[in-house]
Amino acid sequence: MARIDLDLAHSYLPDPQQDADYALLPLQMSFEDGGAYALLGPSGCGKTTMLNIMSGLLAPSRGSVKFDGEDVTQRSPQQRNIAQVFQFPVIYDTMTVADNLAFPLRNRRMPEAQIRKRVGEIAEMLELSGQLNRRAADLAADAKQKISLGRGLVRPDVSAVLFDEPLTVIDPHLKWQLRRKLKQIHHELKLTLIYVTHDQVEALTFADQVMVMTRGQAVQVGSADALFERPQHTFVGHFIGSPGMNFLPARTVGGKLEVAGRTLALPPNLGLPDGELKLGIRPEYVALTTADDTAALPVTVVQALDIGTHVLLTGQCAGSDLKIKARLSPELAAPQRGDTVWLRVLEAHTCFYKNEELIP
Amino acid sequence: MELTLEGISKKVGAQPWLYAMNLAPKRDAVTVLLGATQAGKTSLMRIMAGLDTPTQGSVKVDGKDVTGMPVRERNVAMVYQQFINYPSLRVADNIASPLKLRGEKNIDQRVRALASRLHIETLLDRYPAELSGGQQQRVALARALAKGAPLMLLDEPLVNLDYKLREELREELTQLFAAGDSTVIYATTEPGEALLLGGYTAVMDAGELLQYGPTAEVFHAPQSLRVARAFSDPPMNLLGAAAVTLGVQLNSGPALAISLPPETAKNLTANLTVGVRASALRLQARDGDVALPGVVELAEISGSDTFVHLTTGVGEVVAQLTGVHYFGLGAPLTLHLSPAQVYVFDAQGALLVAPKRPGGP
Amino acid sequence: MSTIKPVNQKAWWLVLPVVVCVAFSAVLPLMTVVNYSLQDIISPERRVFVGTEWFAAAMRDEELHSALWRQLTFSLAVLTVEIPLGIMLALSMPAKGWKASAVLVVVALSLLIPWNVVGTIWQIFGRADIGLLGAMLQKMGFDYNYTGNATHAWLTVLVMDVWHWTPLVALLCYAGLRSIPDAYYQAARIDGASRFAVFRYIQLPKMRGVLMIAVLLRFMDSFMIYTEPFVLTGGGPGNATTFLSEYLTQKAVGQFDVGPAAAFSLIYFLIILLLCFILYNWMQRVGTADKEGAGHE
Amino acid sequence: MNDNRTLPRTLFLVVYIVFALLPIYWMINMSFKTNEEILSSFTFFPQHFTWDNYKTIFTDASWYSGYINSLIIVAINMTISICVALPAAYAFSRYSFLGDKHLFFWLLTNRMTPPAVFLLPFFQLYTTLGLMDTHIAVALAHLVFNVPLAVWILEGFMSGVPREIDETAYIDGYSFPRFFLTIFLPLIKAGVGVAAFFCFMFSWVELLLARTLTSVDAKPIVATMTRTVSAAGMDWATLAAAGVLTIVPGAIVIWFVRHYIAKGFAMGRV
Repeated sequence: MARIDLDLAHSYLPDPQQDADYALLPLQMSFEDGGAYALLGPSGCGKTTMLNIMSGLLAPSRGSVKFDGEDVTQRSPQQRNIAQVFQFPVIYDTMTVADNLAFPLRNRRMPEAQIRKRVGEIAEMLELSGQLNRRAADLAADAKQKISLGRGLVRPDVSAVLFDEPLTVIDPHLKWQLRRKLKQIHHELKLTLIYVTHDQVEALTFADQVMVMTRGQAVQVGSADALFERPQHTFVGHFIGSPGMNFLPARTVGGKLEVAGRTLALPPNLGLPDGELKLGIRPEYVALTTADDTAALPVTVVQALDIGTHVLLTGQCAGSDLKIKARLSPELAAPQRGDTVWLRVLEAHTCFYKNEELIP
Repeated sequence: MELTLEGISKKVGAQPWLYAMNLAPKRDAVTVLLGATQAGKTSLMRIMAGLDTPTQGSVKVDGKDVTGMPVRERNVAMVYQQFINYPSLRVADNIASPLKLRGEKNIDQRVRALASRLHIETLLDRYPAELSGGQQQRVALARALAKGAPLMLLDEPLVNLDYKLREELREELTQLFAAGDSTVIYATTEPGEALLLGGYTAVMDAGELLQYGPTAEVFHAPQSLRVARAFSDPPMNLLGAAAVTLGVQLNSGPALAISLPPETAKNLTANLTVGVRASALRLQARDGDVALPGVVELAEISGSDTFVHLTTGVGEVVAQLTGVHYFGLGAPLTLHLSPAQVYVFDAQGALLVAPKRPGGP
Repeated sequence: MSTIKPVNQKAWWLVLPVVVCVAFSAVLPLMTVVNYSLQDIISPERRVFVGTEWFAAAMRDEELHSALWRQLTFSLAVLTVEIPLGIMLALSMPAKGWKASAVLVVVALSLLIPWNVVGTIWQIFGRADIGLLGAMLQKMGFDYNYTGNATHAWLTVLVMDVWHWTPLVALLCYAGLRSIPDAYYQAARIDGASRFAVFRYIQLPKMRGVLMIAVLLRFMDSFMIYTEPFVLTGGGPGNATTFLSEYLTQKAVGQFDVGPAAAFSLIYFLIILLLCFILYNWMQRVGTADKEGAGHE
Repeated sequence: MNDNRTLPRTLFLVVYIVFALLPIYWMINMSFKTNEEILSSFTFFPQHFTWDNYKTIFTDASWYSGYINSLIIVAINMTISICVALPAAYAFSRYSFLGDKHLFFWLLTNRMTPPAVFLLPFFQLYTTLGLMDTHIAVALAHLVFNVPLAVWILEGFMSGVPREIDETAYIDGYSFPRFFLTIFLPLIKAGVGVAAFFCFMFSWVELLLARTLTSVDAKPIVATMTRTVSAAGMDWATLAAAGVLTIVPGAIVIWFVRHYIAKGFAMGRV
């Protein structure tokens, strides 16, 4: 096990000129020993590139990778002693399940008795014990993926285990059980686990620390509630949560806030600089209120959709084409399309952004 | 357009894929076909399109029987879950192709208008293979819309996209559907998607059409256990129970005060199933709530919600809590449940009691 | 799901041209062969029905027996050399870049040379007086002479076939290798697998399908070999390189023994048909197994 | 990183390439020599470089007409093969119909039948029809193995095109011919190229049937080449030049289909 420090940039082009040429913009990041991390972002954000750089399948075009302070940038995956699980099951067709699991250990010449013990433990953990003697090729996709997971976890001394969207092929209703397994395994084995995914549930459920990435850039590293409550970047606000955060262009003038042609009273000691900024509020925190509320905007209801657990209201701010979404309790009587309602947008959870970055 | 399916069934070889069903999707509205994979959604949709013929029954459009009519002569549009475009044509020609075939005028202008509605106006000169998945699907949607067909079929059009992209495109779609005047049929496996699309929903399972009606109504009052199971995500918690004088008694759990229909209430030995939606389980107790103590198996966090999997005395349950909550694996946790928010199904799976909802019937 | 092909009997209209074409150029002639094989044609006006006599004669034909043995030995030798060589070649071919294209073209080249020219090339190459190979061997002290020495002739035909057809095995394996997803190699690197383990546990199992096809194809094609030995040795010296097709041609065209030749043709055809049947079933099986195993799409 | 391991492979590859090219080189080398030089001295490069052998071929009608005949035969055969195979391959890849599997198998058997089996009946058949020594006779005879091959290759490429594209086109209102020509054909043009290439090759190289069915007027180059013994003995130099010229078209075509050649071989199972 090891602490991993990255200080690097990567481009697939020989001579990158601008930001867009980089698959990974210059970044510094440390993964603590024994932590559970997730890299979250849409496809093409650079998360798999980063994973492959850590595992040693890819060398960064600039900078270094350090394991426990030692520079391993030029070392192969074997030398780094890293395990990786891929998106699609990779199994050795001709081997049994047990041989598949033992393969990484045999390659490292571990004594056979120890191998058997270790394979038994991992199989137990992944509920594969009953199938150990079956040919791996005959199993269903999710069992195959469990074998891939098992091969990643079987080595007791790995520096880290890297997962590249490992649950893609798993049936939706089985996913949560495997997520639970992974979490349990993290608890029991205390391995450093790094998990790449585009699925917010997967990332937030699995990891203690989630790194949100977009366009080759890491925009925030934090826990699930930090990402949800205090997004450091508008992209995080947009990407986490469904629907994502509402963003309203605003302007501060002498302690007052101008939004959509209205002036709202700002609470004191927010310390916002004067000028253009963006107001961010999650649909979960937007509340119905009355006209006398000085923190509210009048909104024409475009749609009020009963989504079972909540009512999802989409409104248009009066006098502009700004849209705002609110997730309202189903126990209140839902407004009707065309109604004008007042929505409170300034409260404790409201965030303010300048140049897409959170104003602290 | 008025689409009516009468006694439609489909067999492939000896195997039934669709059991006899009648369906008249609401004219000029969105109808969601909801069901797991293999439920028969695609088969039904292909019959509606005219790509397949039903083994029995007839398809009527505005009262006219079109069952055997080749697809070319029907006026329909279809979007698949794979991103299907003509690879050898540029985006602009792809969108224009149904218009050109009908020899219409102002093609260029209309293609541009559609492209800008779907935010692909800058991609018109590219080939489909050069686009991302989301963009390819936008092109396919634009081509389908270009036809202006009165019947538009979409077979899980968003399933192969990242979830955020899915959200964006779904919202645009609802707006497009609302603006247009076509009958839209939209197949999906996700209950959440059906709810977000609104409109009407037809729930399918194993080749059967189970229930059809306004989406919210089907969701809140599923006629049967099968519908409830198919139309809930996370899955509805189903607990074994028996009828007692007070209401129902959960097997190895507390009793809930519910007024059962008189016939059931009389039969105190009846096996019942109590259905509890994940969102009906709460952390804070309210008056009249019943407590369900248990142990946390896993807390799944989506940001907006936290889904807690819990082992309790009455079995495994899932609760949906708003916002981010942390629970350690194996931590004790008590959830609360209001008897007014449960469903009760009889031994045959038919709905006996559904929760009252504000503004609802 | 729509993965099952729709039933459409009208599709027969699309196949009809092919059926007509092939019927004209294959069925009609085959009927003639059957017809001949049952008659003794003494002159165009005089034909005698002889039943299975020609078949019986063909079965008893000593020369045919020895041609068949020669054929089998040759085909087996071809497999033993070409399959391992083809696998090795496929493994050493570069995977991408201009080098891959260049090597691919060079390797494929011999497949695209007219078969009689293949014979000619080796005829020239092997002759002791004017050929590089022949002259070199002579210089090294071997008394090499493929036109006079039966063993030398046989070996030369074998080397020629290896030269000509190993690329087919290599290309099939190469295509099989290229279809292995990168993740397998990455996983193997991470699992610390040796080069041999990668070959033994990833590449060989994934090439199983194409290899089987290669084996059967090479077996059948070498079973029908005609042109190259005809040009190179003309079947000689003696009968050393007279394989089945050559023998049949001698009988049919050379001696004009229509009846026995026809009977022999049919036997030959049935042997091929049997092989073909095995091949076809094999490929169907491998095809479905590959589809089930892929799961990537 | 693993140079020490790739070295033996590169070495092996180089040795094989030498083995593959040397015989061809030797023939090319000889084609630029005179017969005297071939028989008298033994050299890696022509000492008296000459184009005479090629000149002979391009000026002597008995030689160059062989090439022309070959090209005519191949062109007819290729055209017919592709034209009949296209619809059939489409049917096999898109529909299931009564007897489709048997039909496919039967086509396959024709690809696998030794041409020697057909020798006798073809001779009889074409004599009866009065087609002996015509281009069309050879072209038709070659259909036996080329049509099944073309069907097979095209079917493989067509199956790679999702069926939803066809359906979308029909929904959009395309008629079958229009869809096939404007949408579908461009998608499988690589397949058509590969199929045409193999038809070309197999018709170009086939000797047995071509030699038997022709005598003078339609005699293809491969048959011409088998008779080069003149009064002065073997005309090695001209033979070598003729051989080089038969390789050229194949070498040119292969360059164009190089990206598909491995796939074509895997799919065509040729």
